Amino acid sequence: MQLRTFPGGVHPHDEKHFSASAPITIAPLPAKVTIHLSQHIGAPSTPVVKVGDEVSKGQLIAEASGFVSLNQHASISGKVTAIDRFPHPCGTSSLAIQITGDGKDEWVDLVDEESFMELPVNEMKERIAAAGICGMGGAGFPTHVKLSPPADKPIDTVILNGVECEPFLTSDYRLMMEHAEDIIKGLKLIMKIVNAKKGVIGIEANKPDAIRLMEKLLKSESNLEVVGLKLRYPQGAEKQLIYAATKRKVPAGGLPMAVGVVVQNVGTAFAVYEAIRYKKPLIERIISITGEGIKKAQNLKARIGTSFAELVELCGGTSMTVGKIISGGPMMGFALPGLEAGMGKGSSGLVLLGEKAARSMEEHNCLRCARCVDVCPMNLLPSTIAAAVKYKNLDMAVKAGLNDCMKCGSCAYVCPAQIRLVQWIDTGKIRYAEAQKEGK
Amino acid sequence: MGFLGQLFVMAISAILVQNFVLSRFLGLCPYLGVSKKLDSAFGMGMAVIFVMTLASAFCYLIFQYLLVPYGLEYLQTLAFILTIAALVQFVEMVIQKNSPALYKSLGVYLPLITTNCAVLGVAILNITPLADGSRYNFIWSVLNGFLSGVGFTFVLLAMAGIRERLELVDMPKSMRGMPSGLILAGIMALAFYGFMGMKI
Amino acid sequence: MIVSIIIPLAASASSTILIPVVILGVMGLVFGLVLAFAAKVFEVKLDPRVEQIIASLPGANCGACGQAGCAGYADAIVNSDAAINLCAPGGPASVEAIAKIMGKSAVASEKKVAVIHCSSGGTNNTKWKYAYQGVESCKSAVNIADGPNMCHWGCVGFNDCQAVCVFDAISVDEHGMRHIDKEKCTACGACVKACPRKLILLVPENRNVVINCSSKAKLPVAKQLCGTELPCIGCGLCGRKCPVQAITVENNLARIDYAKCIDCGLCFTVCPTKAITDAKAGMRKKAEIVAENCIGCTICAKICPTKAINGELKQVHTVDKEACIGCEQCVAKCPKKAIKLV
Amino acid sequence: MKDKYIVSSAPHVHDKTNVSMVMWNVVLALTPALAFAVYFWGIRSLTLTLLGAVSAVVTEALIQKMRKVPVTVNDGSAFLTGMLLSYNINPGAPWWMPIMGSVFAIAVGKQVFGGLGNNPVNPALLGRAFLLASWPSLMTSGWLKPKTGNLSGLNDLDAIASNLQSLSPKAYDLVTGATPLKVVQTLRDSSFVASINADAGEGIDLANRIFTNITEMASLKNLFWGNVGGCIGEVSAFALLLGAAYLLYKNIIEWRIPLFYIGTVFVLTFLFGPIQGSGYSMMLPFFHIFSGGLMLGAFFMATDYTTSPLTKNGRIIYAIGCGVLTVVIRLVGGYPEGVSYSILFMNVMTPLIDKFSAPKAFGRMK
Amino acid sequence: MSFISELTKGIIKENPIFVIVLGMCPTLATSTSVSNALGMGMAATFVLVCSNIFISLIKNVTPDKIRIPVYVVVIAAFVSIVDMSMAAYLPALHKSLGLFIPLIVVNCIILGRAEAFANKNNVINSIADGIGMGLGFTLALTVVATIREVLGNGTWLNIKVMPSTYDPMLITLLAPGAFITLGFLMALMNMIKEKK
Repeated sequence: MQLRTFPGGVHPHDEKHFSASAPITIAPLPAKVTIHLSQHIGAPSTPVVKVGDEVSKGQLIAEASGFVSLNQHASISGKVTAIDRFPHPCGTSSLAIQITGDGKDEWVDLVDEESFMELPVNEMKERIAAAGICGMGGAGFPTHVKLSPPADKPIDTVILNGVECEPFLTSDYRLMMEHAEDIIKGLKLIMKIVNAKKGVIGIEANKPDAIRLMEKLLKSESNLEVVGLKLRYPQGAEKQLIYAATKRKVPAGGLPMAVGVVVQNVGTAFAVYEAIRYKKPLIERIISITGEGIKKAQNLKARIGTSFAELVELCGGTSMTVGKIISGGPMMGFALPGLEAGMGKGSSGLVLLGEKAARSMEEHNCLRCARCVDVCPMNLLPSTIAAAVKYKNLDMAVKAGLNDCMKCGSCAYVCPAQIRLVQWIDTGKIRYAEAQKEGK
Repeated sequence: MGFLGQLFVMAISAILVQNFVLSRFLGLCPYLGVSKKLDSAFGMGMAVIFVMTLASAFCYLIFQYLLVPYGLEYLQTLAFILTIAALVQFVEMVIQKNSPALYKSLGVYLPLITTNCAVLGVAILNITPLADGSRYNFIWSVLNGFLSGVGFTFVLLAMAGIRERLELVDMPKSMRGMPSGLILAGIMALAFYGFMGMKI
Repeated sequence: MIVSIIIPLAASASSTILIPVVILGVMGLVFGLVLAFAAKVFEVKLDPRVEQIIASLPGANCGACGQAGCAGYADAIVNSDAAINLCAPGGPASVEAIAKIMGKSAVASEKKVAVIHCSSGGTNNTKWKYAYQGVESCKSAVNIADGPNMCHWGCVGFNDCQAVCVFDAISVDEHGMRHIDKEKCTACGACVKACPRKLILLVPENRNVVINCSSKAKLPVAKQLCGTELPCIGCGLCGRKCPVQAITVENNLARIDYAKCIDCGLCFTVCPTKAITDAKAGMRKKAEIVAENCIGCTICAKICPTKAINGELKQVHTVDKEACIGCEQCVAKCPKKAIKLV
Repeated sequence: MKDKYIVSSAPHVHDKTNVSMVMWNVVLALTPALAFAVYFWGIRSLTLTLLGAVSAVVTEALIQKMRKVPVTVNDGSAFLTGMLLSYNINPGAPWWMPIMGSVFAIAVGKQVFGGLGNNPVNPALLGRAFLLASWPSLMTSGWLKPKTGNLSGLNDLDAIASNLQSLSPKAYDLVTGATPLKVVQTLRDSSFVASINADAGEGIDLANRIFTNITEMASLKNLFWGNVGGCIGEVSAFALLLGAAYLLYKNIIEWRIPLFYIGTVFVLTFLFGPIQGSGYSMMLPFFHIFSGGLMLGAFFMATDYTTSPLTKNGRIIYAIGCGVLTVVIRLVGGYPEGVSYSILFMNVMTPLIDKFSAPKAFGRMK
Repeated sequence: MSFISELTKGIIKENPIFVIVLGMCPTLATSTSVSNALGMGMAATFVLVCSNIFISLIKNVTPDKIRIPVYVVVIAAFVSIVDMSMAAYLPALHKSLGLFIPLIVVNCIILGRAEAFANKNNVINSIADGIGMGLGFTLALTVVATIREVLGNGTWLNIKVMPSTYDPMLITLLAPGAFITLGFLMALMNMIKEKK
């Protein structure tokens, strides 16, 4: 098979061996969950329960506060014990609803529609919106929004993102191995919703069995295709994946729909399938608990809001002195100050690094070696942006591509001077936003 | 050697070998002053080319048809500076009125040029006898003025490029500004030494 | 044309002095006329301040300021906020002149100084949440997991404020704490903008009472978070005690309205967490009425925030030393200078 | 803070390369050339190289101490600069030459601008240009003869020389006392050709004979192995290619600059290299790419990270510029060799090249 | 300000080259030897003093609009005098200074002093200012020239000062050496200023 890819990018050690062979295990019921009102891009949800209310599993506890927003559901049945600031899986703290479980685990209502494929498109969209599904690869864009492109932007291709280019993470891989058929059904549903002719599943070459499995299942489908992709980070980034799979270039600042493409994570496709067929809200997901610091790396199917500490215990606890806890993958994930936070809808993994691996070196002077320029998948000048931000020259930073950066971290990964390019660029983006606000 | 050949030699000489700034030490004030940003360096450079060409033409005419006939060569300095000052001011006013955009990018540099010794320098050099005792004629004077201006602009741009880059590094405090500018000029002069002794 | 005028002249006066004088004179005349004519035809209106600044600059057009000549520099000062001290040939004299010209448009106001409203942020008085590794700038650090210190309203301690201060007014001591030199501070507001936690506020100079905290946390949490354990807990005691209602509590945080504040320091005495500091604490004097000067106008009695002055109209007043807080309001208001401080 | 977890911005994993690894690898890649130099000229070349490298390190350490900034001589960049500078010095030069050059290179070329990564031009080349401008005669004469060969690398020198001694002492001095590039430069000079003999035709004929001889296969072999006169580190094209291959394999240098640089020189010398009376020869470009400092310059100096353009297109422009200037200086300039000056000149142009070859962001239209 | 302080300020405190940073071109071009530097310094001083006197005399009768052209003409006149008298009495020096004698006209120091000082002060103070600035210029020029001549030629005012084994560092006599020498001197000035 011919492997495709995109220009730029890096090749970190994939480190998937920790958890790749661990089958999905269903985590036991947590005693307590904290469900954040902001697990997605867009306006935070508005709570519809009060402290003291009894809730059932799957019950709506916070509703979308606009079009680009999300419903949140109780992931266990029990009692609402607090609505307050709790640690968020991205390291900050924000408003969340805490539910203390009663152990009953009662569903609020669930159906099984055999003829789910024949439902009207609007009904499908409504079910997705009602289920509170957002992109499960990490960014967390509400799925019902993504699946409602304006009429003047026809979609011809749906790409399922099974790339999982982040090192360590294996949750999508396990999902593909164990629920391949459901994912394909999800893909077909998405294609129906956006009226696309073609469906593509992109998988990186380090998951050959997943590629084989998908190919076997799609043999009879003429409009569905598996695309094998070369091992390269950040292949899973939307624009890079689209380029690798279709050779189309999404204009800078534009959305995939500009080139007639919708990209969805395989996990999202699975959730879409469950939501449309069973009306099942998004209350659980697969998360990889992995890294050298964990005793027994696993892929857990856990309820949204389960605290990381509990998940780590389920995996036998830590095996060494942990230096760094990363929510998400090590390239773009967030380092956490502790394990108190509860997992969110976008939590694809938790990586525990040992002390030695966690320590990073001092920043040195920029050598201008241009490695960052060579690897930048967006074709920018990361070293120039970072230096311009450092010396408060915002104009120059913007000219060098400040606003086109997607913070994939490839530049900082290769920098021999250990310059924290991503953080500088991030700072620059904040400064830029401030300057824009001031200018207005 | 034909006209084009001679022109080429003159261009190479004015830009690389006998650069106004790096080997003749002319026009250093704007070279060190207006080389902090590439944009303004470009505007300055264009203005210098423009004025040097015009000044070469006017000063040559004044010298040839006003001073020489009366044997007043000794008045050259006075006559030239008067001509240049008036010329620059006139051009500035015209541009300011007629093309505000051009004025913003080019015209604002004009007053700075009056006191740029490169302009007076080229005017005087144009009427100074060459090694073989002859003098440039009108056409060659104008071309010399133009090419010398190009040479000035060329190193000014290179300098501005480097200094813009140096804005983004931690230079020792005592080196910032003029000292590093001078040392950079020295380094550039050294880099231009490769063209010494070129035989074309 | 010029030549045709000169030739007959030259022929008639064969003097060696006359010819050069005439030539130069004619040249000057012609150039002058052309320029005078051009100045009329091509006249462009400028911002009067630009012209004033041009006039006050040396006009050497040396370019040392980095601008294109003196006119360019004047334009840059007026229109693009260039610093006013870049003219080397002009020296201090031109700086003063420019400051005067540019100052005309600024509204004269009470001098303010920057004050950091946090008691924490040093190397040994901050509680850390995690071991931060990264860019040593407050602006960068606060974006990662809410900042490295426990209190996410408090000072991060990477001295962004010091870095932006062009007047060297902010210094850092050996414990990593920042101090603002009131003499050097010009209230330019650069540090106010630089602080990502918005801890720095401009306060009128010579005020001694400051609420040294910006935490919006509630009572037990606030103390746990604060590195110095001197947080404002929003109890409101200071607000109730304030004789002029200058303190308001909002989101568990008290703030002084310096337009109302009389700098009496009463709030400092009641603050249970010592979040309010008073540089003049214990140094305030009490008012005393000089009997021979007092005309009994009752102005002081009316102005006294604590009603410490008593006295009938046209009678000599007395001060209740117990009640006097030394705010000096009466001293300023007394028409006869009959009140002194002891 | 021992009990706290480390928190930093993403990414949380890092490639293993770092600055000092890069620098010491380049030093390693340069050692074969030194081994050849020691073989041809004896231990003297090693001593000079070490003098240069050590004085560079000492200068850097002293200046950093004075500036009260961390001393970073361990990263190997100063050592590398000193080493490269010494490589550009005649093995017969006095002992203080590499020291003076290194001190100037580090102090003026690097530390003035704040150290590693800030220098606008390659400090080693600046040091060399400084030495050449300060002591031109010491830098361009007194070449040492390689142990097994002669200065000009002529294969059958004895045969040609015996003939020449009587015919033209000037030409004899040339082929026995000059480096290959100097020989070629002199042969290009019409006044020299005329001076060989009153009969111009004979002079041209003679010049041609020497010219073809010096560019023929057997002489090229001398050039390739380094069996000719020249600077310490530049003579053996073979040893330098060995080191370059290592750097390319290690991904420390990128192929664009050396390829386009050498390629440009190859093409241009093929087109414009022949002297009056000699025809085009496929050997001539090889002569030019193996002689002088081209290999050293193209692989080790033009590729210097700090002073070469950031973008791939920029690097190509830069390399072609280096090539063109090298050929121009070699063919019509005042110096026999133009590698160091052309790289210096293009270093100066680098910011401009960067400015005008800035990449277009992925998906951005212009 | 008194006459004395006007006289001395130009030498160190407001040194035209090291502090105000004006007149770079002649500084670099004519500092190849101490004798050249002294010659240039004297010539510039003369022009500076004369133009200062003249301008402070006519300051009240010159209309503001044309004051710069007037000053330029005044300065040019004095420069021409220097140029011609130097050609007559010191032909060797005149030859080695060459173009830079007429270029005194556009030396920013002179016009700058005319504008910044003579235009606003009386004749006596203007003379003091002119002498002071001129001496400061000469002094700075001599310092640069001393370094360059000693290192580049082994001599000072044509007297041999370096041991005969000294191999002169030719670069200091050339353009790059001029730039770098002055650059380092300026950095030194900055360092001293910082220390204060």
